[in-house]
Amino acid sequence: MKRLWYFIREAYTSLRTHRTSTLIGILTTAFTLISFGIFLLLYHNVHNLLGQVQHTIQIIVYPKNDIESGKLHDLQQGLKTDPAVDSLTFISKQDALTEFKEQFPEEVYLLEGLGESPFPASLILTMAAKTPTTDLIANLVNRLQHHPDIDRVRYNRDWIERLTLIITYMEFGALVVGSILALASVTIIAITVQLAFHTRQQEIEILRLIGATSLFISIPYLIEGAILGAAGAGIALGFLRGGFELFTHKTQGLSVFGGFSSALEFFPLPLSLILIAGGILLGCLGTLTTIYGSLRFRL
Amino acid sequence: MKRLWYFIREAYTSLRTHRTSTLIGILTTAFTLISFGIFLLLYHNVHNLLGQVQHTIQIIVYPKNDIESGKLHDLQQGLKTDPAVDSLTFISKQDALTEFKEQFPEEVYLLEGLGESPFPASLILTMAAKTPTTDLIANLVNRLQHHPDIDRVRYNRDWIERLTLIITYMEFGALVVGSILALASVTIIAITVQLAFHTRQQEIEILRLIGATSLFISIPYLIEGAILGAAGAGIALGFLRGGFELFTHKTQGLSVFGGFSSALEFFPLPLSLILIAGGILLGCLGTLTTIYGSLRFRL
Amino acid sequence: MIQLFHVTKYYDGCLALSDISLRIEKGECVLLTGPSGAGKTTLLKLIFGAEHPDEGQILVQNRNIARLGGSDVPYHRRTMGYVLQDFKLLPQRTVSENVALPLIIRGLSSFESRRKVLEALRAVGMDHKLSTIASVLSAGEQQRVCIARAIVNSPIILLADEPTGNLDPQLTTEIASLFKAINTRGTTVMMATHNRQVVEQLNGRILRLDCGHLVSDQGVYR
Amino acid sequence: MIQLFHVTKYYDGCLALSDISLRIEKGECVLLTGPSGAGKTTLLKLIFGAEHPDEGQILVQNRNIARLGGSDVPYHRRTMGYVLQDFKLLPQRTVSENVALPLIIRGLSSFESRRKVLEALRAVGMDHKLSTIASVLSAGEQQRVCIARAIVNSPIILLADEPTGNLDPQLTTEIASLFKAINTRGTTVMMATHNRQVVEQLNGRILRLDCGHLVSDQGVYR
Ligand SMILES: Nc1ncnc2c1ncn2[C@@H]1O[C@H](COP(=O)(O)OP(=O)(O)OP(=O)(O)O)[C@@H](O)[C@H]1O
Ligand SMILES: Nc1ncnc2c1ncn2[C@@H]1O[C@H](COP(=O)(O)OP(=O)(O)OP(=O)(O)O)[C@@H](O)[C@H]1O
Ligand SMILES: [Mg+2]
Ligand SMILES: [Mg+2]
Repeated sequence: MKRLWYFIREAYTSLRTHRTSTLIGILTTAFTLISFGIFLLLYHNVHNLLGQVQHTIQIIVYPKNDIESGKLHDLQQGLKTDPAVDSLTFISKQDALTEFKEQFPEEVYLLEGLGESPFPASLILTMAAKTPTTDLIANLVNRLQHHPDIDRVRYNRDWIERLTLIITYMEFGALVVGSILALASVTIIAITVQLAFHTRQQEIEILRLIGATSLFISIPYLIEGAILGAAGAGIALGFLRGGFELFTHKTQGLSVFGGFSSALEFFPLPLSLILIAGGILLGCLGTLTTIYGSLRFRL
Repeated sequence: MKRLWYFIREAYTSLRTHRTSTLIGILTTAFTLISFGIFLLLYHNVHNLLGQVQHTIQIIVYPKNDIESGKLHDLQQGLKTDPAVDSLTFISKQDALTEFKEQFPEEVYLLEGLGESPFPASLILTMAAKTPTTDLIANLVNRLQHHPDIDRVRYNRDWIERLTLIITYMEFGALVVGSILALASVTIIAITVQLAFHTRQQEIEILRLIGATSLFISIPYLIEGAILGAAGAGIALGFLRGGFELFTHKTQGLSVFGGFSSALEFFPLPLSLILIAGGILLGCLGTLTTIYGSLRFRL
Repeated sequence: MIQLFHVTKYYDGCLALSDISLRIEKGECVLLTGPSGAGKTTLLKLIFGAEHPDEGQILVQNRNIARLGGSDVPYHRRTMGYVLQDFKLLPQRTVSENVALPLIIRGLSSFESRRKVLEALRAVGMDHKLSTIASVLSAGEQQRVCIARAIVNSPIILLADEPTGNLDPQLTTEIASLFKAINTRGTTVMMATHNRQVVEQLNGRILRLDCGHLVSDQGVYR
Repeated sequence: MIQLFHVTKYYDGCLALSDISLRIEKGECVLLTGPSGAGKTTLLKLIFGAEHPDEGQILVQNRNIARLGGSDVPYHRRTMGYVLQDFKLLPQRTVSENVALPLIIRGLSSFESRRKVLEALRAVGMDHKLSTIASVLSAGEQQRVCIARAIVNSPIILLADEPTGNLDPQLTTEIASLFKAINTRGTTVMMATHNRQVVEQLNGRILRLDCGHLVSDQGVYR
């Protein structure tokens, strides 16, 4: 009991007497976690956004011109139940004509001599948001092209391929930048704690001298590191949240980002908690590496 | 002379004996400058890119259907000398027909009954890269719309307005994020130097005791701060450059980023030098704030 | 109690102690003398386990100090009190916190430890500055707090390095009698001192070091 | 040379020196004695300009220390040598670098300073450890380096706080004669000491402090 009390008071005293190092510890943790968090937030949202964009990929299927309405119905049913397909719109020959008239009102006179609509009927498929790989899309397209009732399949191969490449590169970049930032965070926090420790070398030596075990010496510093890490992570989260709210608020009414702005989302709660836990872990880790670096046997 | 030698040796000794604080100083400077640099690099290139995108804005001008070829020539000449206009392409009625046939080969039969091309002739203008404001474009469009020889002007008002908004927001965001990062850099470096100083409080007190003036005490620390800052900035620049080269190299052969990847550019030399000078300034500033914080009168 | 066999210690190739053999019995009072730089502090540090001998063996309470594992050292030290030549108090803690530290490390109850701390501080005449921060004390006061910290634990062996260097003659006499009393209660005392008054008053076995060599060993075996 | 008028000093409301008036002439040798915590170090610090009096005035070489601007303090200190009770050497520098510091601060030429450093170190018997790092020295050795640093500058006033606390009797005699010699050459010496041998040998004016009060002032005015 007396020891526990000692540990807590010790950590508190240390935080108070070494205000500068406490501050730098918290700020560094906060700063690195903010950098990391901004990056994570960007990744999280761009990932979401790309999902949404992918959702807008359309595949246009032209059924055979002379298809029976029963077969057309079967085809539609078959496509609707396909897991890769999100929605299906049927555009009849007449719909196509109406659409053309709306789009090119000045060229309508061209069609005046014709009886029936010259445009083919079509089915427009949109992809499910959960369909991130082009493999799946290519697969679907392939299947459709060999379907006996389908005449032609049109889709923007270029656009889909670019999107996939962008996703692949984004994920690769995320991995690289993410690990660099994480590494930098750990390094800087470790060095900060070490520097803070450096100023207390004398205290540690004195404790050793009196016969304190390494564990006894370390515990207050561990508590301190955990507090530093938690505070840093808390500040980082608060900062990120504030910045995020400001950003979405500022951009909400604008059409600049299309409908995307309102679709932006902050980390869900579990991820926030993981961030705080990460801060605590960083603090403890920094302390531990330092302790075992400097608790070599010395008077 | 003896003093100068003393100052330099002192700075060197201090850097060597306080390896940990030297390391943290350099790393923190480097880290903050890297964050700042990545941001600056992004800004620099997005700014460039938007300029290029703007270059692709097209205004389509339809001259009156019955225009004389002399007046058409005058119109073309007038547009060519307009400072807002970069290039001008004339598409005759025949060209328009050919283009339609290429784009919609399956609908060609629609046009078979017609003698002359039903499409109007047009002039396609691209904007000069140096024309960033929509005001200028709107102005130009307005002038064109009231031109006696012009029938209609078509341009993507939406696209242009969005672009301008994006640019405005980008510049505002740049200012905010940039100043936050710069502030964070200065704070963290100042605190780092202060912490490093903290560990040398005793040395400073001893020097005071022997009768050293504040200036005498400060000079080695200033040299040290400058070296730290320069080293940090150097590392940051190296890191940025390496990352940049890697990025452009990786993305060069790909069509993902269109032609933009090859258009990406690193900071020009003067900006790099400014970055290093900034690092030195940061180091000195950190030292100065610290020195005048801790050189209060004490034994 | 303490045995040294042919102990030699170098610092960076420079000889600090040369071939010291020694046997100190339980309850003895040993006075280490010798000129500045003779190796007195080094000898005390070796016994305390704060330095390792380069050659030879050291047995303290039948434990071989040279072979002590890193995790056993703290327990070895807890049986001893050590008054350092340069004090080494925690500068930001109060006098009573400093003196209580060896007790907290041993996990003593708060009540018992408070009584012991007060007793130790009273013995060195520092009970009027219980809650003063250690760093603002005068040199003599710090030295006395250091002595209090060394004796608060009722150690089996008490090592003291020049414990009266900053004390006035009257306090020196008092501290010397304190060490005498502690010794009489059965604690083995080993003190490095330059002070003739202390040497005479303690009247123990006198070891004289010079340049790392044990040049004389005289006095009483009781 | 040094004049104190009704000087009083409190530390956090606690009295350290009370109403001290004093006049010390050029070339005098003053010995400060008194029990631990009497205020000897405080008095020396006041004269050195390291602490400010709460009441009263202090004149040193006709300068009012209490009114000295922050930027004049260094120049005031350069005329004095101060042997601190807790040494305060730069731990990572060698012995000769430490002793040379006051000369570097004054901007002396390398050649001249080397000669002076050697001379000062020889006077305290430390010329054989010129390039040893200060932190590894024994306590007595550090104390002697501190004395060398204080005298290297040929100061007008030499303040010394317990300069023989960690020295053996023989070295104490030598250091006392050194101070005597420096005093004979015209330097005003003011030394706080507990050592009777030193007091007798120096044979100067004896000031006795107790609990911040000047209780006696006896001895020779030469
Ligand atoms: N860590 C060290 N590294 C190098 N040399 C050292 C170290 N510690 C002590 N020495 C040297 O060893 C010698 C003996 O030192 P020690 O401290 O044992 O002397 P001492 O007898 O205690 O002297 P004093 O009476 O001055 O305290 C001295 O010359 C000293 O300079
Ligand atoms: N910075 C300080 N803050 C508070 N109290 C102090 C401070 N410095 C000294 N004191 C107190 O003032 C009193 C006089 O201290 P001083 O160091 O002058 O004593 P001294 O005569 O030198 O004693 P010693 O012989 O032990 O060195 C002591 O009781 C001490 O605790
Ligand atoms: Mg010693
Ligand atoms: Mg004193």
